[in-house]
Amino acid sequence: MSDILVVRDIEKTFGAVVAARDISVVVPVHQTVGIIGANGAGKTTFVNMITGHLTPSKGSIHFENKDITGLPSRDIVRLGISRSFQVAQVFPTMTVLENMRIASAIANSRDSILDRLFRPIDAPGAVVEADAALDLFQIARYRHAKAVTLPQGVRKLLDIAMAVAGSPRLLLLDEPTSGISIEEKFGLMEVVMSALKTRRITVLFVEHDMEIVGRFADRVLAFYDGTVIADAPPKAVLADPKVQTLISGTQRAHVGQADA
Amino acid sequence: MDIRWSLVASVALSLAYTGGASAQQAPAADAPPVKLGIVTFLSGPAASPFGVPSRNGAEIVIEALNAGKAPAPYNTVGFGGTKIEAKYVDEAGSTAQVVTEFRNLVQRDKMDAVVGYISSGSCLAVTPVAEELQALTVYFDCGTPRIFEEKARKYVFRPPPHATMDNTAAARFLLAKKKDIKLLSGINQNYAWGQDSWRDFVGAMKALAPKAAVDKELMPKLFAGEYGAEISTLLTSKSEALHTSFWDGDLESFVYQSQARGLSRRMPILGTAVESVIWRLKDKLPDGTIVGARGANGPLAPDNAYSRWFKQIYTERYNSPPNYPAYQMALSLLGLKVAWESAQKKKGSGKPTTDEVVASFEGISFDAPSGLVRMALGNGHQGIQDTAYGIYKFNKQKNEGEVVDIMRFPAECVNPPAGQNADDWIRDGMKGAKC
Amino acid sequence: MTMPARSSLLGALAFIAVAAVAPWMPPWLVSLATIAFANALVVLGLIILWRTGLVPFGQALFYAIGAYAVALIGRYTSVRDVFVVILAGAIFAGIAAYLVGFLLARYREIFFAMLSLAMSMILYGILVKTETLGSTDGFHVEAGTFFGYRPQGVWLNLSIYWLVLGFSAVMAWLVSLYFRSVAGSLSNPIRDNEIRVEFLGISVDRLIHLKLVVSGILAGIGGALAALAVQHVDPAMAYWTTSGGFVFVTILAGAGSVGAAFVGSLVFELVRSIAIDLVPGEWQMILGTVLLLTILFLPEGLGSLYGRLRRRKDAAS
Amino acid sequence: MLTAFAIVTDGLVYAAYLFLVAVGLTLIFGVMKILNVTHGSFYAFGAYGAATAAGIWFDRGLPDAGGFLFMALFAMAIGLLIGIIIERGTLRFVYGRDEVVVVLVTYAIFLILEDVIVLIWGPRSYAAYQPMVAAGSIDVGDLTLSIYDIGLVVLAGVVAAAGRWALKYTRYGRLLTVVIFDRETAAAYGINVTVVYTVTFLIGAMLGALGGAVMAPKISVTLGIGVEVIVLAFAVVAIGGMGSVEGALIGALIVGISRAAAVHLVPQLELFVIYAVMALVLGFRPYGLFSQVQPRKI
Repeated sequence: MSDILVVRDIEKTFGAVVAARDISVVVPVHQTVGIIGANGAGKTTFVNMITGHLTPSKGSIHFENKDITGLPSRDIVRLGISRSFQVAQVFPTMTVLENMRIASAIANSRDSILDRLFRPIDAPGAVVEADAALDLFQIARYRHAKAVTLPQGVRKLLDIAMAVAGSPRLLLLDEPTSGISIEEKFGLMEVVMSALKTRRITVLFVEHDMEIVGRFADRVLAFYDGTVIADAPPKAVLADPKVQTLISGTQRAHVGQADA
Repeated sequence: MDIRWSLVASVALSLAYTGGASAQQAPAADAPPVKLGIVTFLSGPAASPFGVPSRNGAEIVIEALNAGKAPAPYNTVGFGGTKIEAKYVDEAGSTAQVVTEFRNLVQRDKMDAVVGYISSGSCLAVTPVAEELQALTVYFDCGTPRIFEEKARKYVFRPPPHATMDNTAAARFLLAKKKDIKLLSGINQNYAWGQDSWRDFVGAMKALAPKAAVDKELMPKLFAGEYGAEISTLLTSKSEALHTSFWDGDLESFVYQSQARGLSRRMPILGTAVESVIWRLKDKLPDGTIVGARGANGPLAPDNAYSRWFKQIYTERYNSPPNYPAYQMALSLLGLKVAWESAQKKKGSGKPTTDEVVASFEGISFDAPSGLVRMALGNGHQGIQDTAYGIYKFNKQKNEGEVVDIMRFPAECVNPPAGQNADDWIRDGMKGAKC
Repeated sequence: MTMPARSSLLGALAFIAVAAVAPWMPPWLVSLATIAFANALVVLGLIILWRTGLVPFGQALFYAIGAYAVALIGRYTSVRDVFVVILAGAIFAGIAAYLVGFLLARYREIFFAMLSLAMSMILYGILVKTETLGSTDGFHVEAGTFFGYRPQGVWLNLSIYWLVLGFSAVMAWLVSLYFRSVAGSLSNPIRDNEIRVEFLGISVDRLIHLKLVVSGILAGIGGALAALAVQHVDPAMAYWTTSGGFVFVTILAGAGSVGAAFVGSLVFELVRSIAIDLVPGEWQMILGTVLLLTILFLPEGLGSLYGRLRRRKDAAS
Repeated sequence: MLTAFAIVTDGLVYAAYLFLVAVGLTLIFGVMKILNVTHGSFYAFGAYGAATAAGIWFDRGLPDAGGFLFMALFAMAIGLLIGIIIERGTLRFVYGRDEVVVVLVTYAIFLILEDVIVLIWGPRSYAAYQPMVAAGSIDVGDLTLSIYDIGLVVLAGVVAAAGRWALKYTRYGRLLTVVIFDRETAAAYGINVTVVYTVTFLIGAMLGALGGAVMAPKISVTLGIGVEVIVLAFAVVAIGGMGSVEGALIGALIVGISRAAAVHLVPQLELFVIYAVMALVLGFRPYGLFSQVQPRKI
């Protein structure tokens, strides 16, 4: 088993504001890592740095032993790291199928202008792949609906399906269940996680719901004030009093009960 | 695919359209009229100073000709007894549009002749098309000498003189008034007409007064409107005269702004196209301004039966005296009439063909409100005339500007001899000028 | 038969029909259609950008470069073959588009429009200052030859017309292929969501750069053909109102289909010509009204009419 | 020395003209995100209106001082009138469409209005020089300056200051600032965005007409003056940053001084100055000097 992602001492500052600091994380392949933390704790900044949306002010990021620090997102995507977004990033005026076909076609093209000029969008390989992906994420019945009309959960699934189109080895999910009703959350995560398991993808996901983290993560990173304050299996992290005080907010409730 | 609709649409539209047009233009009398297409600026900035006066000139002259009421020898009805029917078209738009509309006039509307074009660009673009379509085309205003210098033409004529004489005569007039002039400046619009005018003028000055130096050479963009910086520059200059080929809007704006800052007290304006604004500027145009009218037009016109007639009928109808584009339009129509009638006479009876009119147009001479025209250049296709310059003086009693101190220059003094390129002629010192 | 194949066949038939009737069309209509179809090639380029959400107010830059390339070759060399000079026009326009693309591709929306306008106005300024090329008067374009054959009289206009049609057909076919390629399909996605496109592994700027070059080449060919048809070039070809005219036709045509560019351009020329004929002093008002009504009541342009018609027919059958 | 002084004064006068022409455009863009081509028509209608007013006033031999005020008010009234017609009659139907489509709507209206001018005033040109002549001039060394020009500079300064003050300290100004900053939030806070749009458009229309009115005495009011102004105002606004009043002021100063310097030092370059400055500024600051564009959050 080798390490797919090695992050060393990265830091991100915006002027005087420190958004992330002293973060070092090593992720082995096929692990599923949950990321927790309050709003503004640096979770999304962390994801943004790994996917090239932000360049770290300090430190390095290696993916499969390749230094990817500061590369533009599109190159990082081409190397095999993909991501989904807190607010689903799809093409709203296009149908679900069209969205998926674009993603598959790009994944099937080589990174050259000429190749993309001469490769038809409806090449058979990409079409078959797109249909398969819609089936895998169980959104095939929405195939002819415009993305703008989709329910939130379906839009999230489409977003993730598109992120997976390029067969990434590492996938970062930024709050996959945000904006989804509590009843639907588990169903959605089941679909996503089983799909990713069949593709054997290493996953990092940002999540607020501790139950979901406990259920799906092999390991949890807890963020507070721009840095990682706990890194262990879910049970251990959730039981950590520091985490309980600063993040999950359960500690005070327990204390209150104890006093009563 | 939508292409097939283009076919349907274009055929339907064109059929409906030509059908409608031909019904409209069904002959009213027995003899079909002579159809003239008149092209001039009816919209845009050039409409007010040039386009509308020339259209007015065309209307009034055609009306007089159709009534047989012009002074002899122009007192036959229309062209050789046949009435004239005119169609007016806007010259504004891209060159492609101008050429398309020219083709429409010739091929769709079957005009007997096209009279028009103010912009030199239009004339240059229309010329090869006129030759290709073998369509008789008469230019009335555009100034560039290039038309007949680039190539010999058969179907294209320009009875009014080209712009070379405007600036050679301007130089001669300036030197007649200020023999020892040492320093002069120029302000001209940054486009072909302004650049050509300035080059011709400087060339002529070099030939005639090698000691006179050029100080400021200003080239603001066309329709700039605001000339504060230019006026400041000129205020710091010791120039004794300011050459300009500005016209209408830009000229008026420049005059207002330079008046307000006392530029005219330092140096007089020598304007090759000042005549077009004197009726409006009145006392705002400083006394002492040297007035050009692109020929002996307007107040510079010689006193003859034709100029009196034209000024009278125009003023009666439009409540203002005609300016030079109107004169040039009148001149061009009269020239065409002379050529048409002489062709008709040669033929004996019936309507002369285009080739017959062309043959009798070449090299003729005729009288116009601005004096005698001789089709002497460009193998008889380009007219020359005597020209004149004068000095502006505002008459308070009449509340009207007048031009005094008029000096006339014979055609051969200010135009290149036949067969010689105008630019070269000026550069080589205007050899052979007969003054 | 598949949809694209059916459209291609219909398109080819339409082009052949429009070409075949030429000798029986009134000559003025042939000239008008020549200009209209030459301009339609520029509009085709605009449609490519339009689908990406970009509207250039300076496409006249490439149009003028194509035209001046043809004119200058005619003036300073002895090369007259129409195919060679048009190719030269396309190449020069393409190079220009490639160069300004480094700057322009970073801009979107109004800023893209304004900067492209500035670029074309700089070329306009340079051409106006070039007195040896006649400044604003422009100069004559030498007539072209077809593999050594020099058409005369009526055949001159007809050959230019067929030449324009030939180029139109080829370009329309190539552009419709382009729209079905991966690069071409990314127009709508870029307009919808650039971030997603970037995170699919594509450089949006580079893709827009490519689209600029493609549209620049089309504008260059359009300009080259227009120069051969009008036989005259002048700096006004680079002026912003020329660009405005192309945008106008694009709105009229709609970005929905390749064929619409040709219909729209032809309708525009006809409307303009008829307006000038009927109200010589106020024809701009008619054009403005047509544009306004199109935007208000036919937001997808003339091309959408055909689509509506076909849907109705499909529903009926 | 004299040249340097002349460059500064000429630059200021030209900048004042540019600012007065551009301020209405930038305001409308800032609030409504509309690049308003009809701004050229406002300018033209303002100039024609002022010339008409000058005719009415001075033909009766009324005093010069009131004449200018009458011209300005008359022009702004015309601006208000066509502003209402355009906004209520067409623009409000296209709010929410693509920015570029709205630009084309204004372009169409501009084409129509160009011919409306011909229908109302005919193709002849008009003059309204009286206020400039009445203002007189002063001599500074060899240079004679027009007092009317100095008045223009003062007026531009007053408009800039008033604009700043109004945006900062009046209720409506603060409303505008909110709308400029974030349309959706403004709507969420119960601001009636439609009314804000209408009022803004009318203010912009009146400012455009005022620009035409104050230039009318200096120029010949003739067909096509609107076309020239559009591109000029666009360039100024693009340089300064679309939607920013300060930006329009700085943009006008940069263009004004550059052009004056070009005329005095290298007159051959005058034709390019504006576009060269624009390309240069945009090359380094893609959204202008005072832009309010923020990167999108993900």
